[in-house]
Amino acid sequence: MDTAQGLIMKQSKTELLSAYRGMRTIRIFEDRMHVEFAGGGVPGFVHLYAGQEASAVGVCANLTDADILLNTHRAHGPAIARGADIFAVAKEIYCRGDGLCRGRGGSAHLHDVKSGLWGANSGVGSGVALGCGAALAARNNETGGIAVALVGDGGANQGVFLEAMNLASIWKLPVVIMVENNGYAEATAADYAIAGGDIHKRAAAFDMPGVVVDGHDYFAVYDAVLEAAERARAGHGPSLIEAKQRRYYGHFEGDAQSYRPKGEVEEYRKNRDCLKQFRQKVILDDLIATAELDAIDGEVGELIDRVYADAIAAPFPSEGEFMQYIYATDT
Amino acid sequence: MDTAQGLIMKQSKTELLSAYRGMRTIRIFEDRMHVEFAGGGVPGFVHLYAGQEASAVGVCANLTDADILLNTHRAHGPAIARGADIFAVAKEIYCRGDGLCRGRGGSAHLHDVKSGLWGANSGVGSGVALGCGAALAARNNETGGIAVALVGDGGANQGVFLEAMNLASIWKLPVVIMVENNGYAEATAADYAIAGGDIHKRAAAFDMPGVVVDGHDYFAVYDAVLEAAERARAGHGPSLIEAKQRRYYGHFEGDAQSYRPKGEVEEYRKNRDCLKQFRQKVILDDLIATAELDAIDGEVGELIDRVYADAIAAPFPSEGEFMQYIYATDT
Amino acid sequence: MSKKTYRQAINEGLVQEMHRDPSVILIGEDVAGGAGAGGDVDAWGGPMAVTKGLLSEFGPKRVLDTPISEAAYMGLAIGAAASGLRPVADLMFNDFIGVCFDQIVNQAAKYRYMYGGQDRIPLTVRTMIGAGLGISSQHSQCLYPVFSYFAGLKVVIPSGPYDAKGLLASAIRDDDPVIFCEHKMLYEMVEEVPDEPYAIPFGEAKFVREGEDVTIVALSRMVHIAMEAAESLAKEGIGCEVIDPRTTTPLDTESIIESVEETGRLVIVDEAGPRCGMASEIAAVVAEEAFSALNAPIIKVTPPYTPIPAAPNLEKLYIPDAGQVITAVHKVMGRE
Amino acid sequence: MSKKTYRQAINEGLVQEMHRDPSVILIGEDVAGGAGAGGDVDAWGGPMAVTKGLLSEFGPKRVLDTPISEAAYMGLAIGAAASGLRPVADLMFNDFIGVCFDQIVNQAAKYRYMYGGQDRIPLTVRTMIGAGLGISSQHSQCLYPVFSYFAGLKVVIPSGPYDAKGLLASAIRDDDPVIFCEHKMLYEMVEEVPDEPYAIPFGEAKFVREGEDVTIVALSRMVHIAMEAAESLAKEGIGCEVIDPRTTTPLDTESIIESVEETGRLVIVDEAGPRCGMASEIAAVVAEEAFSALNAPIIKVTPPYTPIPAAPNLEKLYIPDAGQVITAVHKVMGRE
Ligand SMILES: Cc1ncc(C[n+]2csc(CCOP(=O)(O)OP(=O)(O)O)c2C)c(N)n1
Ligand SMILES: Cc1ncc(C[n+]2csc(CCOP(=O)(O)OP(=O)(O)O)c2C)c(N)n1
Ligand SMILES: [Mg+2]
Ligand SMILES: [Mg+2]
Repeated sequence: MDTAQGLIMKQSKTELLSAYRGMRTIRIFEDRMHVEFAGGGVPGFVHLYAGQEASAVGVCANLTDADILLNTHRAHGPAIARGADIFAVAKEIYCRGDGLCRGRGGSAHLHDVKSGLWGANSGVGSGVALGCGAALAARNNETGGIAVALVGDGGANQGVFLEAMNLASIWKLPVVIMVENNGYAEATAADYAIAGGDIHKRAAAFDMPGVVVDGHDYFAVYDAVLEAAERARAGHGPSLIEAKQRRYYGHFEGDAQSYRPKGEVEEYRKNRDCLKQFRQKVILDDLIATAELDAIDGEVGELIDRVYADAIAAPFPSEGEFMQYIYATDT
Repeated sequence: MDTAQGLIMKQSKTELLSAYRGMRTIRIFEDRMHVEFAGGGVPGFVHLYAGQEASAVGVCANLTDADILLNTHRAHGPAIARGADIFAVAKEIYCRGDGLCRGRGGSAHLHDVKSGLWGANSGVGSGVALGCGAALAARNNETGGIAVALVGDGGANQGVFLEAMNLASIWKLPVVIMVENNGYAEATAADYAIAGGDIHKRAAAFDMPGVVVDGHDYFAVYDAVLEAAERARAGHGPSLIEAKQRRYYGHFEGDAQSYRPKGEVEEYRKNRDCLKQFRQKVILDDLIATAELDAIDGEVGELIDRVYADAIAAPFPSEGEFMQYIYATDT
Repeated sequence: MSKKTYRQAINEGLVQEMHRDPSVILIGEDVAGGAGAGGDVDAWGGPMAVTKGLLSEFGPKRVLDTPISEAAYMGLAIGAAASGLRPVADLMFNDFIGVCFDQIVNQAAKYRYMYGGQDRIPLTVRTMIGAGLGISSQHSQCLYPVFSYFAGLKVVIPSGPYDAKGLLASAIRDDDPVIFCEHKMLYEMVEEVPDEPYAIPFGEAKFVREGEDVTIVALSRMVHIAMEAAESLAKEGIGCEVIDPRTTTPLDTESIIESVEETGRLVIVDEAGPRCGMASEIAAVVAEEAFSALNAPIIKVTPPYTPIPAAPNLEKLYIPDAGQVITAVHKVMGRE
Repeated sequence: MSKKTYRQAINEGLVQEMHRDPSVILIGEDVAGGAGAGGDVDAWGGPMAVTKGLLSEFGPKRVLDTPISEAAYMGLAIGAAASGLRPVADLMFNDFIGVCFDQIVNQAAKYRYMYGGQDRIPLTVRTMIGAGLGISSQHSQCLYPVFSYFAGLKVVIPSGPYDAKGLLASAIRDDDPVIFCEHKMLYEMVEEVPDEPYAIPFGEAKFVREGEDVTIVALSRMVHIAMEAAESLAKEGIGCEVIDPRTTTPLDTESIIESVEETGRLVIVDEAGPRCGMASEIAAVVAEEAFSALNAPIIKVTPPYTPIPAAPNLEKLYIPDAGQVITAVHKVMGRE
């Protein structure tokens, strides 16, 4: 089934084009953010998702409006993949008044209830616990929704993550745990910090299925999430997916990355890149023409120009709003 | 090797008698505490260890003076097994001035540095983390010591326990994790709270050996701990042992235990009791005579009478001492 | 109206709120008791039997026993609250906040603000506070000052059955995270409590006793200690106004200031710690906002700055008593 | 003596203490950086490069990078401290205390007391505090009031390079658990710092500036805001005495009281929260112990009671500034 024909039998051409557009949008958005950050004007810590696009996009292709995606601090990619308004995403990163979170959260805390995007949390690892809550509520209220919790290889070493795996399992909660193992937690290698090196093996300890996939391969991610999501929707409980991937930039902007082996990023960019892999796969039988994909690239490029122009021009939150939104009565 | 002869080849007769004495001491101490508690005068919450004696005694038979045992809130048994002064143990439970912790800790916090007994902690699950510290220090200082951390089936669901398993594994710390699965955390069954039901399976997730043994069988516990301790001493890292066992009394004194299946305790007392099992095994070839064991029983009975008389008569801490021992300068 | 214990009042409050609103769920360790054990279910209702009977009444979809995984189930409760359920999560002893502090102070408290007002987190955390059972330093603290440090939480400290039931209803109906602190030495206290549901608003202190000479602000169980002192002082002709703030966030500073403006003297009695505690907070508010009314130093009656000892005689020394309150009042009255 | 940044002073302090005592070890996330990664080791020295170079100098037995498991490695550090090592554990941002609160406040703080004085816990926790980087509410808090609530801990808040080095030496040599709070906006601050090791004792406030009219107690970074205000007020003829307590536990109440007894007026400037914070604590101490010396209300200059916003303009509003201090001083001087 590794032909474009085969792929289109699983996902429609529209879906595939939308997945490609999603990944390209994130890539151009993040590449541009890298440049803008260096130029100054972006507040706070900024963690870029470039390189990892297939992961969030492969997840989100399986989600419905009733589902919840739990974001991490590396938040831009998943937010865009989940369909949050990209103008509001950019404005939040710039801490503008009409950003996604009205400028109170910033880059690491993109959260958009109306798109089913929760988090992000800058304390790593909590997503699974919060996701369990969304899953329990969905089950109690019979919404049919599931939760997918993203967590990094680093976050997977937090106690709450491990506790939540157990809880999700004994209650058979409709939740999918998606570990984005990008090889590093800050400057520390996953291979060093994860006993035995394999996160997916932890699934067995908590009596749930665990698989590992190439996180740069949209189709591999899609398939793994499809299976896990179906399991969750069918009431059979949680699953864990470990998607191996690499980020193209530093832990956060400003990271000199001297801890990375020489040529690592270049190698990934050259031989594993999610956009390249995707293009290679879908154009095999000319079912999707190169020109169609190129056209998307062009459209996305223009969109991102507008997004940044808009965000940079947008005003900061008004000072009168300062104490708003602490309590439910502060509207 | 299941003859007394065989057993004595592994442990000397003196060692076996001492193990028996240890278990009997705990049993009589706890049975008496049960009675005394009902009569009033024992402060605080009291969690009895009766039934589980083979577990702590089997562990401690493998420990040297350089080792550290991490105790739990079900603290009396392990404290006695580790060789803490039983008079001071009783006095601490009664919160007397010359109790093990000068009356500040009480039943759930028995701790005796000079016997290599740490804890207990009334927040469950921390022992492994603290034990990792003892293990690291032992390794850095080349003392040859190891740490054995006791934890309950309930405590094994704490995040810190799971984090510490990972940490112990990646650093190959000389620590043994001894999960005393007595079937319940308070009134909740381990089978309900532990995904998949098996705690020893969590070992594989953290890349360490994990075994399960009958916690009422002194010899089974002894052998499992021996192997794990040797591994730790040899620098090969941590191991996990799940010892299945049952407590004979409630979670704490006052627990009506209506959640337990009818006849459960009677069944364990009758067919699985550690003292009975031990006696059956060692008297096979008459290498240890019944009379010798009976004599120990008698001696222990007398000792416990004295221990309680002494503890009950002892004075509470003096009020002048109230603010002592907060900081290292308060001596 | 009938006589009920604090325990019964809380149980009844829970039952009534769960009937009133099907989105209220209960979650925690042994809130029912007996899960998977093979004997009776609904065997415990928590170690103090406060939630006994709720599983039988509302079923396992709404009353959930958890593993000993506070961080996970508090996180779950927050997520459920963000989804529109109204979880009442049981923390058993407030000292265990240690293992789920992040969930409460970094997640629940900041969720609405950090995300720009998109969410409501109608979470109630029930938890036991206080010394008196001889269970040492990790089970006897009063941590409401620590909870109160964090904007975004609301904090409730009922001093008796009537307040407990009415404040619990408000907590459950409130759209913000509320930490509901039950003093473990009050469970047997009896008071007239209405049978029907009622809600006591947050941020309204209760004038427990009128008096002209000294204002005594007392919190949680200390209200009763203050009353004991006040009765005794009345015999000497000293009139004490005893105020119970009932919630520490929001804090009814107006009532306190109003009273101090009448009396000119303030004694604060609190079982929480002396450093960065509620007693200091209330003193600071008055020293800033009612300074000109003050005729005497503000005296705090709190435990000393120490962990809590297990030994009953030392624990008794630890907990403020009426004698200490009387001494403090004498001092502010200039009768040393 | 030479000019050093706060960052350099702390780094130098660590190096010298590690040379001085082989039992000192360093432990935390990326305290070196690069573990297992295949590129440079000692690549980070923490996100702010404060511990850079220590792995190279002291080797992997003494400088340990950890997984993101704060509860486990804090517990480990406590165990190591109880065994006679002197761990310096890195908490990165003090907000992360959320995930290891139990270890710090229930274990480390109570270890010695609860076990009747058997142990010493010579643990130092280094951690970053404060707003100013636009990193929102989970990375910008000042939680030393919360640490200070718990007896058994010591809490240090150096406001400049000189104090940082000297207080760090004391922290590491101290036999009790110490929380060493580094303000992230001070790392670039430069001051003359002795090259040789020296220790500044805990519990001794620093009189940063003499003055007769008003006492200003300022904490951590706020010392500089207070000084800015004091310079400006001096031009109006108002003399401010600026006091930096340097440690919140132990707290040098004597120096503060002594000063207030001279000036009769007190303003407290703190970046920590307004409710149950250090400003309230200091106000309460003075309202009880130096009441008769006071000529004016005690005014607290703190952020409002809110989580910390990311937006730089709102964050700026959040952090107290010299203008607010000047207003407060005018107020206590009766010049409104
Ligand atoms: C509880 C907690 N500890 C430490 C940090 C600091 N921190 C922020 S991101 C990060 C690394 C996270 O690694 P990982 O989960 O693998 O995500 P990645 O950054 O690789 O996407 C760390 C340690 C944090 N945010 N929260
Ligand atoms: C962190 C924490 N949560 C909850 C409790 C309350 N508690 C005390 S003992 C106990 C049950 C512990 O079960 P287990 O670890 O199996 O030990 P056992 O009592 O069976 O020996 C619980 C829930 C606690 N002490 N600490
Ligand atoms: Mg990572
Ligand atoms: Mg158990």
